[in-house]
Amino acid sequence: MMLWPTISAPQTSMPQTTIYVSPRSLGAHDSRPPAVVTTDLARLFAGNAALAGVSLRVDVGGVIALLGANGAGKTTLLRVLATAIRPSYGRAQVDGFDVDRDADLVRGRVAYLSHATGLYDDLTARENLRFAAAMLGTPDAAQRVERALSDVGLSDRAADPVRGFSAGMRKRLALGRILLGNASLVLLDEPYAALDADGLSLVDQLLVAWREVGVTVLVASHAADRLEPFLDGRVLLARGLVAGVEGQGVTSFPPSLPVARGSLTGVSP
Amino acid sequence: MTDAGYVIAAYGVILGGLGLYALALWRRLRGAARRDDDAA
Amino acid sequence: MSTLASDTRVALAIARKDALAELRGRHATVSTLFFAAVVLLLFGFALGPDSARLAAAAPGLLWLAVVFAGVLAVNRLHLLETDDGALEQLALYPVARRAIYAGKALAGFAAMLLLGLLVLGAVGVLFAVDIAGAWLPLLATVVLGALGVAAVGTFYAGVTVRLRAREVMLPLLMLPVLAPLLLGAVKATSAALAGDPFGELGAWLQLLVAFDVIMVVAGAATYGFLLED
Amino acid sequence: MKTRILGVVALAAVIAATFVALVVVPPDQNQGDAQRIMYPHVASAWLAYLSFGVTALAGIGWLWKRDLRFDAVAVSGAEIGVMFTAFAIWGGMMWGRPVWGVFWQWEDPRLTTTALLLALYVGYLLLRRLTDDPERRATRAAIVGLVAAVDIPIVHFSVEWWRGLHQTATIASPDRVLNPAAPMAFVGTLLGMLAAFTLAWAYLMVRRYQLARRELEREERGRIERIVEARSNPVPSEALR
Repeated sequence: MMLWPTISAPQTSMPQTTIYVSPRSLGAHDSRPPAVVTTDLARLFAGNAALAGVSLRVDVGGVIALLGANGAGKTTLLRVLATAIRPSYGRAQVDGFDVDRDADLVRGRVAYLSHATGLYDDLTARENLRFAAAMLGTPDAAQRVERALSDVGLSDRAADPVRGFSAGMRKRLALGRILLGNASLVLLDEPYAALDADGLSLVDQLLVAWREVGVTVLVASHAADRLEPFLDGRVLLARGLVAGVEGQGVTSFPPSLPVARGSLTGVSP
Repeated sequence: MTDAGYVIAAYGVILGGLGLYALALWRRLRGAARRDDDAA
Repeated sequence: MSTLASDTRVALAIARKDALAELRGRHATVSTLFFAAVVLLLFGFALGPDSARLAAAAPGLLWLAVVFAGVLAVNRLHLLETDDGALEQLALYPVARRAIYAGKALAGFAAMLLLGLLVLGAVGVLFAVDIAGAWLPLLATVVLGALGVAAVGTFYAGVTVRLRAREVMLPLLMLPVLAPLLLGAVKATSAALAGDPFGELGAWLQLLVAFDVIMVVAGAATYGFLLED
Repeated sequence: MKTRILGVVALAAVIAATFVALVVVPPDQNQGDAQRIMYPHVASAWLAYLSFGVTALAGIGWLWKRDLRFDAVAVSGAEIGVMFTAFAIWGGMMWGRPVWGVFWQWEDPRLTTTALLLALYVGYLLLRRLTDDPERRATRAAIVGLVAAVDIPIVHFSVEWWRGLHQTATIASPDRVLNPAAPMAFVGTLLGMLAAFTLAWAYLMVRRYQLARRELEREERGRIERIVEARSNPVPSEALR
C-alpha cells in the first residue's frame, strides 16, 4: 500500500502530486470556446423538473464546485454534460460541441465519475481497466493500466475480481479508468463519498494534477470545506436553478421563457 | 343467401368495429377538448 | 474518427469482455443449454413415443429449442450490462454505436452457435436423426440461424433493457420478428436431413442469409438511438 | 369542419360499397355467398399494410426531424393498423370456415403474415405504453416500427415459399379470385370496397392524429408549466459560503 502523508488539518500547502495525467494539448488558453456553456438547460423526469433552467458558462481550466441540497439538480446537470441523458429543453455545449447533436465528439472530451461505477463484477480490476483502455483507445494501454492501478492504490488487488471490492475501492478503480482517457472536462459526482483517508487525499491530488494540465473539473459535492483549497469558483444549485455563482472561471445568467420542443405548441424550438 | 351466418358475422364485426372505434375516438377527442378548455 | 478498423477493435473487445464475464461467473450459456435440453425432452414427451413422428418433427423441435433458449441467453447477456450502470458507461465511451451493437451481437452469436451445435447433437441422439450424413448444410444452417437470433436478440435486448416488464417484452417483441428465420432454418434443416430431394436447400439458405444481413444492418444502424436516454 | 365532411363521405361510401357487395354483385359459383366476405377482408388487409407503412415513415420522420408531430402520426397508424389487422384476420377466418372447412389456413401466406403483423404491432403499442418520456417513447417506437416494417416483406416472402416453392396457386386458394380471370363484377366491387374503406381509414387517421396531437400538447404544456413554475418562484439565495 503506497504510503500517503496522513492528513489531519485541512491542507495548507498544495499536496505534492505524483499522479500521471495525460497532457491535454489544448492550444492557446483563451482561444478555445469555454469548457461548458448551458442555455436555459432543463431536464424533466416523469413530469418533474430536475433541471428547470440553468444558464452557466465555465471557462477552460477551472476547478468548479457544484453545491446544493439533494435534488437540487447537481447530478442531472453532470449527466447531461456527460451525454448520459439528453436535455429536455435548452442546450448544453462542451468545448463548443452540442451535447445532443455532437454527442460523439463530446464523449471523446468528457470523463464522468458517477455514483454507479459501471464496472463488471466478474472481471478483475486489471481486466476492467484493460477493457476501458480498449474502449478509450488509450495509447500503450498495458503500461497506462498498470500506472493507473498504482496511482489509485489498487496495484496489489489488480488480479482480484471487482465483485469483492468495497465501495471505496470501486470508486478508486473508476477514478483509475478516468486516468486512462484524456478528457478536457472531468465531471465528478461526490468523489469523496465512501473513500478512506488515503482515498480522500488521492482525490485532492487528482484535482491538482488536472488543474496543472489545464483540464476543467466540475465537482458535485457536499464536502465544500475539503474542496476549498482547490477551487477556482463555486456554483450553488437549488431546485433545478442556479441560486448563486462565486469565484472566477464561472458565470451564470438568469433563465428565460422556456421554448416548447418539437414545435408542438406552435412555438418552434 | 348461403352461409349467411358467416357473412353477417364478418361484415358485422368489421363494420361494427369501425363504427365503435370512430365513436370511441370522437368521445376521447371530446374529452380531450373539454380538458384543454378547462385548463386554458 | 471511427473507422472500420477501430470499430472492429471495439467490437472484439466488447465480445471478449462478454465471453470472459460469461466464463468467469455468469454461466448463462451453460444454464441456457440445460434449458434447451429440457425443452427437447418435453417435446419428446409431447410428441413421442412414436420415433418416426419425432424424427419427422426433429428440425422443428431443434429450432424451437434454440430460439426459446436464445431469448434467455440474449437476456442474460444484457443483464451483464445492468451491473451497476455498466450499460450507461459503455454508451459513454467515445466509440461508434454500431461497434457496441456488433460487439454484443458477436458475443450473442458465439453463445447461440455453441447452443445450436449442442442442441443439434442432442436432437441427433434423442430423436435418432442422422446428422452426420449432412453435416455441412446443417452446420451452415446452424451458423446462419445462430447469427439471426443473435442479431435480432441483441437489438431487442437494447430496446427493452431499461423497460419495465422486460422479461415479457423481450420475447414478445423478438419472436414474431424471428418467424422467417425459424421457418427458413427448419425447412433448410429438414431439406439437409432428407438429402435435399427437391433441391430447395439453397433457396432456404439464401433466405437465412438475406434475413441475417437485413437484421444486422438494421440493428447496427439504429442501436445508437436505443442507447439514448 | 373538413374532417366532418370526410367522415360523412366515408360513411356513405362504406354503406354503398357494403350494399353492392352484399346485394348487387352475384355470388361466386362454387363458393356461394361466403365469397362476399373477401371484399372487407382484402380491404382490411390492404389498410393494415398501409397503416404500418405510414407508421414506419412517420418513425423515420421523427428520427430525422425530432418533431413530435411525426410521432403523433406514427401512433395513429399503429393503432388503426392493429384494428384493421384484426379485421383482416377475422374476415379470413369467417371466409375460410365455410369455403375451405377450416378457420385457419396455414397455406395462405397472407393470413399467416397478417397474424404476425398483429403480434408485431401489439408489441409496438405495448412498448409505447411502457415508456413515459415522450422523446424516448417516440425514438424507441420509431425503431421498433421500422424493424417491424422491414420484417413484413421477409415474412410474406418466406411464407410464400413455405407453401411450396414450386407449387402453383391451387384452385381452392383465395388467389384464384384475384387473378384477371375473376369476373369484372367482383373486381369492381372489391375496388369500390377498397376505396370506401380507404376513405374511412383516412377519416379515422385524421381523428386519431388530432387526438394524439392534443395529448402530446397537453403533456408538453404540463412540462412547460412545471418549468415556468420552477423558474418563477424565488430561489433561496442564501450566501454561498
